[in-house]
Amino acid sequence: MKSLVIFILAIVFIGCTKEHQFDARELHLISPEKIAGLDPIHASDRYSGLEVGKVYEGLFEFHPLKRPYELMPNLAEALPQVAKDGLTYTFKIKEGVLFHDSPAFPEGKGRELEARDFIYSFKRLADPKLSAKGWWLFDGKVKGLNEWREKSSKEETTDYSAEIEGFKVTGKYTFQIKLVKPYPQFLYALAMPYSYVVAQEAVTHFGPEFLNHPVGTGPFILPKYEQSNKIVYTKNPNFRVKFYPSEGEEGDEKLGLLSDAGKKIPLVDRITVYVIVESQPKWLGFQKAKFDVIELDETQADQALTEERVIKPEFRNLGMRLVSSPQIDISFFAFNNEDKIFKDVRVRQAMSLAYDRKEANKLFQKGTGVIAQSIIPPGLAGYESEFKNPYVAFDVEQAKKLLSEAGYPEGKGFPEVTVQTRNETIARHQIEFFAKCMEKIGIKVQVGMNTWPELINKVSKKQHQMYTMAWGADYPDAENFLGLVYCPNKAPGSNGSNYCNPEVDKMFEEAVILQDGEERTAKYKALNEKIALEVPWIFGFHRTKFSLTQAWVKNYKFMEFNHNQAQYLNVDFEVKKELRKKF
Amino acid sequence: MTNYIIRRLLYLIPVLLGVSFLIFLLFNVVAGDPTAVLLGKNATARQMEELREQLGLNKPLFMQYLDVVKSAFTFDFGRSWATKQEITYMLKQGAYPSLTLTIPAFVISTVLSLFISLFVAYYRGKGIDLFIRFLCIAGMSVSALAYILGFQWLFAYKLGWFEISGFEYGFPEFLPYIALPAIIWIILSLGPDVRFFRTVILDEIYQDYVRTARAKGLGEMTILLKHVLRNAMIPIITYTVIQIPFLILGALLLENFFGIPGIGGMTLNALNNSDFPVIKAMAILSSVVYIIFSLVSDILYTIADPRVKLK
Amino acid sequence: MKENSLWKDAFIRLTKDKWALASLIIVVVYSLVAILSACGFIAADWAQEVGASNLAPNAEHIFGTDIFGRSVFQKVVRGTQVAMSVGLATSLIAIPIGVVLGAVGGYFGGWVDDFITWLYTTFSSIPNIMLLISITMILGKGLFAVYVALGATSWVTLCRLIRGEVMKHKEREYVQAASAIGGGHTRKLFKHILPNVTHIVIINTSLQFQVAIKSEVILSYLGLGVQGEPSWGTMIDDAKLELARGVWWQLAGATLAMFIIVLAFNILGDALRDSLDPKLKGK
Amino acid sequence: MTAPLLSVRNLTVEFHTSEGVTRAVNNISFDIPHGKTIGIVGESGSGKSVTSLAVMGLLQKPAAKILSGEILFNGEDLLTYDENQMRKLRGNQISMIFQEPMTSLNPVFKVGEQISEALRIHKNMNPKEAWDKAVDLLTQVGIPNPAASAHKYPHEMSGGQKQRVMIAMAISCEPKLLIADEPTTALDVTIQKQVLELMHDLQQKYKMSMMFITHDLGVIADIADDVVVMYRSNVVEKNTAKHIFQTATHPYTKGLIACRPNLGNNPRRLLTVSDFMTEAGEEIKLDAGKVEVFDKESVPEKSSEILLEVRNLVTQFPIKGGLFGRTVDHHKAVNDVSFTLKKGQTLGLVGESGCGKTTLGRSILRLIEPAAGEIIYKGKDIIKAGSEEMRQLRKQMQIIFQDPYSSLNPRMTVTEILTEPLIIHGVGANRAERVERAKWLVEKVGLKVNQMNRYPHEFSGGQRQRICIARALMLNPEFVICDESVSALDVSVQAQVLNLLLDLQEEFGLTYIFISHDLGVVNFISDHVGVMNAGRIVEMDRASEIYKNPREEYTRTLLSAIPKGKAGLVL
Repeated sequence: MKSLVIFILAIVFIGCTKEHQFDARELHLISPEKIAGLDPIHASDRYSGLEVGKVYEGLFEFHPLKRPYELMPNLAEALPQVAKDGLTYTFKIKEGVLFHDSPAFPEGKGRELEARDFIYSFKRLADPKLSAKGWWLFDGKVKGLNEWREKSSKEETTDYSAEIEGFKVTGKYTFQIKLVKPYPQFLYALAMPYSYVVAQEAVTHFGPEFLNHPVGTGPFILPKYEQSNKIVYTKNPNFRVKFYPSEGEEGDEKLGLLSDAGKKIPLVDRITVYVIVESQPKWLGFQKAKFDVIELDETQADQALTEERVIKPEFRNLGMRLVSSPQIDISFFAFNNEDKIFKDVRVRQAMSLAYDRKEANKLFQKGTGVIAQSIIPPGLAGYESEFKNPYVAFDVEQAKKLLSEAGYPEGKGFPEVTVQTRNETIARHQIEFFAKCMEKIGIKVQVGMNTWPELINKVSKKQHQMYTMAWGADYPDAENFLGLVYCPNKAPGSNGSNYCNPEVDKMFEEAVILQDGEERTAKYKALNEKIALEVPWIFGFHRTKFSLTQAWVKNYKFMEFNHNQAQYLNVDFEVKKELRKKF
Repeated sequence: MTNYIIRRLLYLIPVLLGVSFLIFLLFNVVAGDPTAVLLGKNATARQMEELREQLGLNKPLFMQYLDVVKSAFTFDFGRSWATKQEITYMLKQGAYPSLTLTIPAFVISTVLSLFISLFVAYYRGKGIDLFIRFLCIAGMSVSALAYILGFQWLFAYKLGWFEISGFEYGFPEFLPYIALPAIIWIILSLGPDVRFFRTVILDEIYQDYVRTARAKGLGEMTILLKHVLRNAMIPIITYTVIQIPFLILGALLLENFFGIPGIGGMTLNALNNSDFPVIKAMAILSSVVYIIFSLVSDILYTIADPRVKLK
Repeated sequence: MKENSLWKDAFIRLTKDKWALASLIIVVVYSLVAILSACGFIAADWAQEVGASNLAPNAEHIFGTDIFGRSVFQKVVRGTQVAMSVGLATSLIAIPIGVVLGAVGGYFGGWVDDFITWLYTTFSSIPNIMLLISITMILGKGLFAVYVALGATSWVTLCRLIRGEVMKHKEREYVQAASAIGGGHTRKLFKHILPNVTHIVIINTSLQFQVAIKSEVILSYLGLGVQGEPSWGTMIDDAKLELARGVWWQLAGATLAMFIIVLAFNILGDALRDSLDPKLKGK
Repeated sequence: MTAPLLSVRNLTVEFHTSEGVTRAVNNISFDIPHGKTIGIVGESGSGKSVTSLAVMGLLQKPAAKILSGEILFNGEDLLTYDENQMRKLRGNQISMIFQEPMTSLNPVFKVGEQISEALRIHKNMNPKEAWDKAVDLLTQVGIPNPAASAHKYPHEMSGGQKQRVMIAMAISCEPKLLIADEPTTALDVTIQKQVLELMHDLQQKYKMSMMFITHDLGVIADIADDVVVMYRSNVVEKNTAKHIFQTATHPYTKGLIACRPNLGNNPRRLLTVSDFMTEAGEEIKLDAGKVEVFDKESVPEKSSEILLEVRNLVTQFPIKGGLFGRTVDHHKAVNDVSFTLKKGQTLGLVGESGCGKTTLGRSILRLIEPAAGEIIYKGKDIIKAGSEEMRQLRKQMQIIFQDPYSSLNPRMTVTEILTEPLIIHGVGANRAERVERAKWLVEKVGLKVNQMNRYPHEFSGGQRQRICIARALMLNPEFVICDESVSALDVSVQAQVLNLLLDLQEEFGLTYIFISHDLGVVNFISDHVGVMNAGRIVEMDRASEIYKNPREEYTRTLLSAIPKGKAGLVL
């Protein structure tokens, strides 16, 4: 009997935590989603983009500090000269940039980056054999590219040497791209992870395993990606010379975001990214200082913030800092506009009026969300802060009136509606709340839980009545949002609500071909107001992103589009040593 | 003996065919088309067609079934749709963390259950017997999810006795990570194990040879540990060996919540992302291992029980 | 002396063990609660907002409220209906399949037995969780899919037990006596053997019941659970987010409710085996 | 006379179980002198086994309570011993062997290990010494090539050999007292003889005293010096063997001796205990008329019509082997058997276990399909009969099994059991009629009508066998096979059932095949007897012929093995 007790004590004893050995320049970050491998052309969500952004680089990147976001050259020398017809772009890339060392290169030494590498990377994005998730970026945009893709899909292996009219290498460090029709957002496309540059030798050498052996030009190197829950990046010894920016948004100086101005980046030697999907281990781990930065989800925000949405004293005393910034996104309940029950706009307007956004904001986002009046989020040209959408107010009587006008007094005769969503607890709560609201006007709503793939499947095959989702901007241009109600983008395209309105389409086509400027912004505003009244979706919120950083983390600013953020972060060694004792 | 082993291995074939047909039915025929899933939200119909072609989903159903059967016998499961990695490679990767959790937990829980059931059998009918059995049953009456949430919050976070999540490779390093999930596994498996072992031991205690042993002047404890245990080991071995195949599957929930990059977490991830090749691979792997281990358990049975001759 | 059958004998022995009696009462109470809530007499207005969201347990609401201010106690009571219906439906699906296949396999032997053994070996070699999930994925979400999935995975153990028991009883003399008086296969199997193996069904069902209830929680965690109705599984799943927020009462309420009924079924299962299984008499 | 080795003084033992309190042993006393064998005889439930367990201190503690009495062993009261003291005694000074050799040895330990175990505990020998002593003991008990046998496992030995191992184990520490609880009951009569002789020799050699417990008077007469007769937890009589067998005083003892069929005489009906003693225990004066002896030959054969003829019947069981378990060989349980059976006659089939007599009985009724040969019943070969035709034949041919506990469906009432045959064959217009016939037959077999709604587990062994008989007669068959139908019953109950069978035969003109291993019973009930060995009938003749001048060697060994008691005892 005695031996039994000692036995159990032994387990408890060896189990307790070992002291964390820490060295100065190391960062511990969290990725809330599983990472499916590091291949630029497949980096379709923000978090795989962040990982790719540590190892690869693109022609351009968004300035880490300046808001509103503006492009700045990264591997490119400068912004490209654009020909008068807006179709031909000429690029010049920086010289002396080296790929990471890798067995793919002769004697394992990383060779110098050349213009032809970019052409190869873009072709790879278009290669039908790879069915890249980012193909929509170039689809129908570059002259001769679609024809090349068509031809290659018939052949056994894709022929990368074939000439494409749209891509012309004009020198070792210069190349030209010719578009089919003007596409002002094209430069943004060249800042997205999809179009980061890869080396042909690496792709051929590693073959199908390429996604686990990233070989880029980025600030950090990762020789082998293990499918495990921990990814360890080390500093790239022969990274090109790049400095921390010396100017930023007004107020950055005060926040200490410019203290490392002019220093050579990357500022840390090692970054360990922990892949943790469940909310509780993430949050508890952060409070034990296992991680340096955490993006708060709804429940964690509720725990960390006071009613006035300021950081709670118990966390402030540990030196933690709250970083909050509006996201350029929109959450919504989308109708399937091809479903006959939603054909009548009054039904859509009634349901939008019956949704109590203020209460939802309080319950689910602790009041931190900005109620979305229409489709364009704040921070983008075309957003008007004064515009008020009459159908976004909370007016149950008006809703009932509209519903009975549409032929369903008190909701009688209105079929039961199932709202599809991803099987996350918080999503289920949001729909249950939505159902409670709709019940007030007599419409019965059910929750439809799906795995993420099932949800995508149902949306792209129009097998749903409604679904709820949020859309984050791919690039800082309202076109990215307006395209969601543009008829040709109908499912399986990005217009999941299959909303078709010839007028809206005409206004959209006129606006998108214009370069950014007064005229285009005016067209965006008109289109935004038109869409507001049409209520293709029940607009939800533009959400605010809250993150907590440990005291010793420097230069952390929420960067919506910039996936190369890691190189700008730094660690204050003294503060870390002294504060460690507190945990 | 070899005749028996050959016959049992031949028996593997129809079962494998059965398993692959069941999997094929569940995944290929009924579960529908994954292309939209893989291409993300901006897919075009054209793209989906190309992918379907590439994944061989346009092949006639019978051909697809043959692929499943081929992978069942050759263990070549191809690549995962989500991570594009070789599945066999992923299994090898996941095996280490999974087994570092499941094997010690399994061994400790079996040994502990044996101790407890012997103790309980010795004091059968008395208060202590009822009390301990009650504790074991109570232990298994709480849902695994409740244990995980409660224990992680209390022991790992509040009291800080264990690591909250994550995993380190290497012997002493991984202990603080797997200790808490292992304890939860043990608590959950004590109930059924103790119940089964106690019944088996009690069956033996009332046999005639125990009366003979008493007549020979042996003490109650020696009878229990020598005569009864030796006989009780026969059903205990078969019961324990049959559970081994499920260790390989790992503990889905435990690994997911405690951040252990094992096969369990991988399977759960595959199930959540409809990553059919991985799910199929797991189903086939566990059924093959199940059959092999049932053969192992039969052979152990004959070694343990001299009365049984392998015909 | 009033005649009492083996069933009455067993029942008397069962009720002598006060633990078994307590468990039996708990099971009856839970079933009553489930039936009452199914007919809407109690906890019909569980969706009613009764207070502020996430209220800690207080005098008025002994289990506090959830995120929408609904009484957790009402949800727990309503959840009983889901739990008991899951357990019952699973048994109603598993028992007929398990008993018929087991009996036919055990009684006739030969290639029939080989086929049935092959069938249940195939089913038992695939891990339960995968069968559960793929079946629910196919049948769509909701209670019906949960019933079928759990039913389809729990008939295997019963079939194996019944097959073994029928094989034993087939050799017994009262069965040979039945054939001696001209009884056919159906009479021997259904009139003679099956009544003598039903105790296996009862014992196994009470143990499978609690497995079904616990599986419902895992299914809810994977988003495959019941929709639109409160179930202990969804409540424990909610706790995933709430515990960090210090909201522990929904987890505690659902876990406590489930703990009592699962414990009751376990104790009842053991007691039934001791009183029904002739072999263990007088221990 | 020196003090007795063991003396039991007014011992009383009670059992407290959930079903209530039962008094197993009621104030009994007896002595066991040194070197003597005391036979304790009594039927099941008489308390003889409980007494032996009390002496060994092996009574299940919580349930069993020793209310009073002393057990003096060498002058010391064992009841005052604590567990440790008793443990030193058990297996060392007092050792015990049990009835079921099949299950009394631990199946997973070698025989040699089990024997040496007691030696290593009590004589603290080292393993090597203990093993050698074990081999030596095996030679003493007559096990062939003992050195190799010591390495065998129990299942590799026959019942008789296992009992010898038990004896070797018991005498390993040269105990002063050996308690044997029904050691030879489960053995065949020939092996029983050898084991009894072995125990007798060992007793002389080690000058042990022995407490021999059995229900078989023959065995007692063979081995016991003094006899203690127990009836319903009391000692009704104790005296020397000679006195008990010749001038028994207590009616129960007289009844016990009388009701045992033996080869000497051929009573028309067996006397039963109830002829000597009423339920309450007073003596009844025996009226001479009951003891009616008649010579079977003189009774004219009822009819010359041949009811059943069996011609070269063969029944075999496949022996599996090879890679795919193909049948490699056949074991011929019934090997070319032929005989005829006249209507109203009783053919006895006798033989040791494994000689194929049960298989023969079952093959005749096609409960087991024979491989070859013919069974002509009333002129028609039933092997070729179709299933429907066979079903009709089942009405006329019935069987009564051996184990009363497993031949009745525990979950059916007596009424249901009895009316089932009528339902199957559609006899009787409605339920009431069928129940009426059942009632009539229940009375016929001596049971009370008000017990008909009870379940089998509420009846004694004898009552259950009567239910089986009633069931067999529901379809008023012409031909009934009794397969060891009385072997599982106590001697007194056995006599009643045998008398019942004879009465029913006379009343309904039944034809019997009576299968048993007990020669006395077979001789009493059968007109003709067939002696079987290894699937063949080695000898078949009129019952008296078989016993007076057996022609076959095998029959002679069988007859000589029947325990008749020491010289001079008339049995």
